Amino acid sequence: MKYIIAAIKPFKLEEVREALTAIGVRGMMVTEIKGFGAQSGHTEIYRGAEYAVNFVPKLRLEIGVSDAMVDQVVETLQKTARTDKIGDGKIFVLDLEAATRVRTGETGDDAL
Amino acid sequence: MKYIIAAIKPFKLEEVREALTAIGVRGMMVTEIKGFGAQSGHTEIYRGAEYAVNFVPKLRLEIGVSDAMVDQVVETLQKTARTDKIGDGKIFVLDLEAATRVRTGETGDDAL
Amino acid sequence: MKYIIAAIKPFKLEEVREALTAIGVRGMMVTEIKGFGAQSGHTEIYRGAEYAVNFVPKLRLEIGVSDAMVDQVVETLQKTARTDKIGDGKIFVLDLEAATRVRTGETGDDAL
Amino acid sequence: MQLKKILPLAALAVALPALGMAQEAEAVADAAPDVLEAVAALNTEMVFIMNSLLFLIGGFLVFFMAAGFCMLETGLVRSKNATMQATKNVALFSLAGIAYFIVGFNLMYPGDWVIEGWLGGISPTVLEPVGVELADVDDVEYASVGSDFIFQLMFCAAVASIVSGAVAERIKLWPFLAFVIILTGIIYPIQASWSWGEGFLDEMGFSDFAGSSIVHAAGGWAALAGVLVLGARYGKYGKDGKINVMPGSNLPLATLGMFILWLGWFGFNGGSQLAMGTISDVADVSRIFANTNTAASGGAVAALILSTILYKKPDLTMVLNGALAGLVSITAEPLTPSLGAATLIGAVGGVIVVFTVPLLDKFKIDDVVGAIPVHLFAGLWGTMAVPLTNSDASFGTQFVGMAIIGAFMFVASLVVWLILKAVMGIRISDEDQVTGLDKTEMGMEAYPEFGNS
Amino acid sequence: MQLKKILPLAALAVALPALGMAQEAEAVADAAPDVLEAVAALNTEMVFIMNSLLFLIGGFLVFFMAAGFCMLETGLVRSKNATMQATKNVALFSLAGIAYFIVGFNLMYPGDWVIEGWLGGISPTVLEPVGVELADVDDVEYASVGSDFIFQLMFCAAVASIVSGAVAERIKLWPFLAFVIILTGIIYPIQASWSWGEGFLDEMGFSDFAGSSIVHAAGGWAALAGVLVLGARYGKYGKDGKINVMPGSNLPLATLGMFILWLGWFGFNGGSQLAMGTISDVADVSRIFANTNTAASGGAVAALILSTILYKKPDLTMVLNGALAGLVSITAEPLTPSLGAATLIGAVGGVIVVFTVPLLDKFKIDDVVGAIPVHLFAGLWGTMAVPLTNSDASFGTQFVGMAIIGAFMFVASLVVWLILKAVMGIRISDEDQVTGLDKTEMGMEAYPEFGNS
Amino acid sequence: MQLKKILPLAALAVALPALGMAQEAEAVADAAPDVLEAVAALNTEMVFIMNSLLFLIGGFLVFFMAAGFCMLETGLVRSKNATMQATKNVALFSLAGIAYFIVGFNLMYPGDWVIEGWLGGISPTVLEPVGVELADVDDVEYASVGSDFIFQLMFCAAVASIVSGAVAERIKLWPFLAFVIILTGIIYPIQASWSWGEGFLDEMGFSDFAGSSIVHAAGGWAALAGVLVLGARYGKYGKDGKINVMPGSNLPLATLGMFILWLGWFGFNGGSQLAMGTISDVADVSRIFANTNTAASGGAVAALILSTILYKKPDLTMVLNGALAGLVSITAEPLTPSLGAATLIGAVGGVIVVFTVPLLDKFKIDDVVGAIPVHLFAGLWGTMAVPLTNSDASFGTQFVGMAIIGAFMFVASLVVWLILKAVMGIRISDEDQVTGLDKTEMGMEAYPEFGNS
Ligand SMILES: Nc1ncnc2c1ncn2[C@@H]1O[C@H](COP(=O)(O)OP(=O)(O)O)[C@@H](O)[C@H]1O
Ligand SMILES: Nc1ncnc2c1ncn2[C@@H]1O[C@H](COP(=O)(O)OP(=O)(O)O)[C@@H](O)[C@H]1O
Ligand SMILES: Nc1ncnc2c1ncn2[C@@H]1O[C@H](COP(=O)(O)OP(=O)(O)O)[C@@H](O)[C@H]1O
Repeated sequence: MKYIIAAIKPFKLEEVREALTAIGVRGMMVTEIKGFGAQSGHTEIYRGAEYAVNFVPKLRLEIGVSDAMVDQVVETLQKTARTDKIGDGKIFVLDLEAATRVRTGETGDDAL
Repeated sequence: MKYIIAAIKPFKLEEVREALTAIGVRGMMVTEIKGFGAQSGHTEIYRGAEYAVNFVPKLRLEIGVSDAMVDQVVETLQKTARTDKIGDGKIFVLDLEAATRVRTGETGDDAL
Repeated sequence: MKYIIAAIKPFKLEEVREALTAIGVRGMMVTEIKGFGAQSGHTEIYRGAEYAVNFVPKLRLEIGVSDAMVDQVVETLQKTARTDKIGDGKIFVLDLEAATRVRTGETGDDAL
Repeated sequence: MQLKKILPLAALAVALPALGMAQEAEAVADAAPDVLEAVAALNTEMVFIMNSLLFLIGGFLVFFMAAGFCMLETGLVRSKNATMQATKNVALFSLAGIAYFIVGFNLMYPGDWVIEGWLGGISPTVLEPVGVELADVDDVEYASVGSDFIFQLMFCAAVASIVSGAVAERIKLWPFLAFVIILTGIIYPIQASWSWGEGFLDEMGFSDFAGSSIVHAAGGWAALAGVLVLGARYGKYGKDGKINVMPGSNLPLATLGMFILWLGWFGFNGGSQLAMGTISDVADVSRIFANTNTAASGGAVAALILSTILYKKPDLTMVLNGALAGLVSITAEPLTPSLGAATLIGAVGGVIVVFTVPLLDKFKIDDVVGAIPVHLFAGLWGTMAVPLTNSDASFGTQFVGMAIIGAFMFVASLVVWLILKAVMGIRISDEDQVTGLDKTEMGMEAYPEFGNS
Repeated sequence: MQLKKILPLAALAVALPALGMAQEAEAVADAAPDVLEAVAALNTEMVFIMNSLLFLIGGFLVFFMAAGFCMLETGLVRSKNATMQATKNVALFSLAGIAYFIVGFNLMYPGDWVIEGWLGGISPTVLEPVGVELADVDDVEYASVGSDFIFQLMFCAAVASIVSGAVAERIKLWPFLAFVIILTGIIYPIQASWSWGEGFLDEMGFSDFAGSSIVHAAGGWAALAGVLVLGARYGKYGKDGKINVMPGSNLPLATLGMFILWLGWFGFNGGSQLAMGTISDVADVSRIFANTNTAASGGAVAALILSTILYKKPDLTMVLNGALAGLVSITAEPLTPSLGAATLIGAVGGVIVVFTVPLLDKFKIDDVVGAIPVHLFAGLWGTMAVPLTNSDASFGTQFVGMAIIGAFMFVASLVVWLILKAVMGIRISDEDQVTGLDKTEMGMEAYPEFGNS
Repeated sequence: MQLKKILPLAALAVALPALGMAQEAEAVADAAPDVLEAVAALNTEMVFIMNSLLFLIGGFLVFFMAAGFCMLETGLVRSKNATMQATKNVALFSLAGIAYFIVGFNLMYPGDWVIEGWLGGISPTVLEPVGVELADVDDVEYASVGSDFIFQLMFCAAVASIVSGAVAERIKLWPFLAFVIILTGIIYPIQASWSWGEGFLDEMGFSDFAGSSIVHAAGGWAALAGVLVLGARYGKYGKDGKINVMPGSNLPLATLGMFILWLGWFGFNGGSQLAMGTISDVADVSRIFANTNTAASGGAVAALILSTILYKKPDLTMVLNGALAGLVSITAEPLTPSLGAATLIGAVGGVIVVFTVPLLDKFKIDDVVGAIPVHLFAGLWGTMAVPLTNSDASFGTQFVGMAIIGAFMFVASLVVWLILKAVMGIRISDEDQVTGLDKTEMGMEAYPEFGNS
């Protein structure tokens, strides 16, 4: 099993979720994060003093997937999250050793 | 060492924390997340237009544990977070290569 | 490639970000979390009832790095985030199997 | 209207100097009766206008207390119940407004009693006709019916607002609103008629200037009955006597609510002088303003100091409650105390709050916003404090009045709550309480973008 | 001033009893003309003072509606546009204040018409001199110019506030403010002069007591024109008729805004009696207070019940809009209805809102806060409801007046919006809308620490 | 009271026409002295009532400014200090209320001076007795003591509110409150007695209608002294002149605060006419309302335009400060300017704010909410602007008065701050500032559920 972590642009969430659901992903976690990267933030002015906001709001998705699905999930993520503008995000794949469903105690692919 | 990531129902946090403390877990990180899964969200109505909120509020726990403790932690998590209702959450175990305590520079199990 | 997850004190963010940028880190994700650890929280009083807030606000950084850079990043993190007071945080290193840049589809070190 | 009557006289007056002495005397003699009448009428008119104006100003000030209650309560509930709390507050005020004109007002101020001194008349409120003249006015020495109605209505609505805070975060909307209709249409007006409608408590000499008992304790009793029937919020009290703290989600909003209530109280107490058309009345209203303000100060400062002594750290919510308790305490007699006495009366209110808020928790009586300490306990204190500065009141009579009002309000409310519980069910399920009423009952979040617990 | 004139008389009066009967009669004869004059003057003075006071009280109450609109709108936009919405509201009120004194007020209340009954005078407002005496007052039977000005100004600003809510979250700041200047300086004053400045609509018998059409529908028409020219917010309407809901970020704040507006409406309608110096006037103001309040109640309750029936769950934003629609509905005639009739008139307003808010969405007319249902639709209803309780009004005339006002306001606004669109561009780019106006246009976040979407 | 005196006359008047001419004349002669007295008394009464009413209305409006300051400041601090800021604002207002009646009021309006023209009397405030009659009233040509007291108290509390914003986010609660007690009980009343208590500045011809210097600059000087003794917030100024921006956490709340202050200012300036019982007085109050409003508009618009020009984007906090600076600027003379002049005077205030806010940062003077630019700098400007429209004032005298007030307020405040610093310590540790005062000092979070930085 693999554990996929991805940063995407917030307004893409619904589209990505639908695409992933379509290919069989049945769960994920979404976190509001601040992203730092090549995409520059914006400048704010407060009472005459300018300052740079270096962080850009992003959403972070985490998805535990079976080995069989990894490639498809990464591909789907990349395609739907893409806008071709800087700051579209990243997809990271980590190895996932074990997964458990709290409600039933099921483990492995059954837990996903 | 292992890195445990778990999604649980928010109101279970205190119970889980106490149970984990009891078995010797000395630290963790908690993040507010939106969970997507089999548990359906709810419908909201705003000015005459209904819309589905697909995400359910969850908490995500992250715990770095020594190899010796992994099983006990997963078990404790599963037992205390369980309500037997859909949406109880997931527990993921990843391999953790290194850990460092910022304050002292200690590494490995000592850092946890 | 490695995936570094670190908990730090919130007011250290700017310093850490600058130090990491200086050694060549080009991106990261920042999440507001609640930390539980040796550093005790504080006591709040609400309408005559005291209660312990066991969690301390922390920031969680996630950085995908090339193998070459891991040690330097961990070291820099540890040095700049350090205040020598309890609660300075932890640095965890996980193995990172794959990385993709959403915008371009680049993978591996090029994606970071 | 009056102007037209007098203008010819003025014209005459201007013409007079041209005439000789004799004619002048004659003209004056002709005019004199009219002059006398005009002066008297002008005075009557002035008094009527000023009294009505007092009610109108008092009315809009006390109206604004509805917003104060709403902000206080919405700030003190958890964010997952904030939309519901706001909805309840808007709805209760609106329903009170309708119930009070359909039955409440004439029940409270009966022309003809159904049972003399005990049960008023049952008929909807009819205002004076458009463009009413002096001769057709209901009570020319008092004020216009409309102004009186609007002022009294706001008091009635306040009673319901008190209840909504105590039962927050676990009561169902519709049973709550059903209770509000009965409370504001029937229970409160009947009770209030006994004192302010010149019923038997008034006869007896019970003295409650602006309603420490009649309004505040009354609302507190209704709230207490509700809280007892309803039970505590899910998870509030742990097994071994542990109190699970559920902090208010927006304390700046609660603070605003307190300030708005304080503002409204100038109308609440000041308007209860019921007259502003003479020097003594306006001076009395002024005294009341000053005493009301200083009692609130006393309550806030006492709560600030005491909460710091007891808990090491000052507690803003106690300070807010303390100021309100100071206001409730002075409400039964805001006129006779000196500034110093008023400050102390208010301070005792603040002390009461700091001690009774945790006390209620000991008895597992879950009052979300402190409505019972503030309105009931400080209201009782205020009622009993009247004889301290007003020699026309006696402790015995105050106690009897307070007890009768309390017994009636509590029992009547209890009966209604129990019926509603039996008929409709009044409590939100534990699971829905955990999720939050905004999601389960309303499908609408108060702050959809902030946090997500 | 008056005091000095009368005091010698009082001294005389005190001295008189000492004199014999004959001299007394003589002295009285001497004094009599002065007495007559004094009584008349005192009455005139009282009326003038009370009328002016009504305008001053009404003025500050209606002023506060600017805060109410601001809170309502800021609470109903998404947090990423909240700073911008607050900025627009402060700026529009400030600019209205200036535009109205430079041209608006004299356009609206012309001494000399440029085109009799149609186009007023063009000159800045000049107040009465400092310390003006009875003899030099502009209109001694009315009120001071300053009090009248301040009261009327607040109505003018309200028209602009109505517009700002409808076009929120995608209009550029400066073109919006340019529109506000033209609206408050020229368009509204010209239109309002037709009825309230004794122009041709007044002549015709059109009856709109406090402005259901003249103020509220007028603002609604200007808003509708703006929304049509501007288009919907980016992403609001999906391809297949799907409506993307964009929930307001802070409903407690929106609720506060509604309460503040309700409070201000006592001044809005009550002050529009334009007089409080006689028994009949103050009684009428009292009627208006009572009717205004109950109409709001009716609107809120109707919206609460209807939204629950239609959507299974009550909708707070509909209840807020419902109360406001009740207020708008009664504004054309808050005096003549009975309390029952006023409640029903308001309730119809609430019903209108619940049905027309989703209707606008069907036509892809994106009105962020419901300004068009509340102010335009309920305003039209209120205007047509006048003859139901006021026999001096006729359906025909009401309809004609309403149509003329509507046509003028809509067309004039449309032209200005189109010119602004052509000249400066009025719409924020889609990308900047996604990011949020606070970041792109202001560089300043409303709640920088909460959430971060 | 008056009514009873006149009613027999009216009865007589009604009876008279039945009698013959001769008897009539005789009856009139009998009645005449009473009539004269009655008219005079009625007039006296009317003036007294209207003046007192002005103070009562002004009093509750200015009271509400306490809420305005609280919301403005709570919105402009970071959320980790918001509970503390709200607590300070409630506590300071409450303590001011007590300190002012115990010593302040009689220090400020001395019957007997301790040092003629310089130091007033020391005794607690005593209100007129309950039900006071014309003959026993303190000053029958003025207003009731209670109404005067409540009005003046609110000004005193405003001075303390000004300070609390400037020293926010790093001052300890109790030393701050100790300062407030001394400021409102002693320092401000002594200073204000020099002008408004008919002391030496009044003698000299210094003219400050509603307190640009006496209230606003005074508060600003006290704040400046505090800020200098206290130092900047931890981390505000970086090593190489870098300014670390610490954005306010809730700008909609701050905007509400500004609107409430603007509302209150109608009472602040309007009430300072001190009389409303004659045509000229009410017309003057009306002028003041109009000028006050337009000056605020001028300040807001100027700040909007200027901040956009200087920083490319409009700055809401500058617009809020600009409106307030406009209000402060017109406060020294809200009566004599024309609407145009008032707008310009206010606009200069707005310009001052936009330039001086960053200037203070250059000098590392850390004023969290802009209290010093708004109240001190615009207050000085307002004081010096008086002679521009009021020929009774001279630049020389204005300057001298302004300087004396400034020197006294600054030095006296500085001494008190230094003593408090030495005795109790006034500054929160850097570490606790980082954590936030709400956690460390209060143990209570303002928004416990939103965000968690
Ligand atoms: N090395 C990294 N580790 C973790 N997250 C990263 C890394 N680099 C970028 N990100 C995340 O991806 C987002 C987009 O990256 P950015 O460099 O701005 O644009 P792009 O991916 O289009 O080149 C960032 O905001 C950040 O959240
Ligand atoms: N594949 C997954 N990857 C990551 N998180 C998941 C995954 N599936 C579920 N989750 C998380 O677990 C939560 C509970 O899952 P859900 O399917 O709703 O219920 P259950 O675990 O009881 O079957 C979800 O809200 C989500 O946060
Ligand atoms: N075992 C752990 N797993 C994950 N995060 C941890 C763990 N232990 C500590 N942390 C994180 O590190 C932070 C600091 O740890 P703490 O024990 O308080 O202090 P220190 O690291 O100085 O000993 C915690 O607040 C928490 O966020």
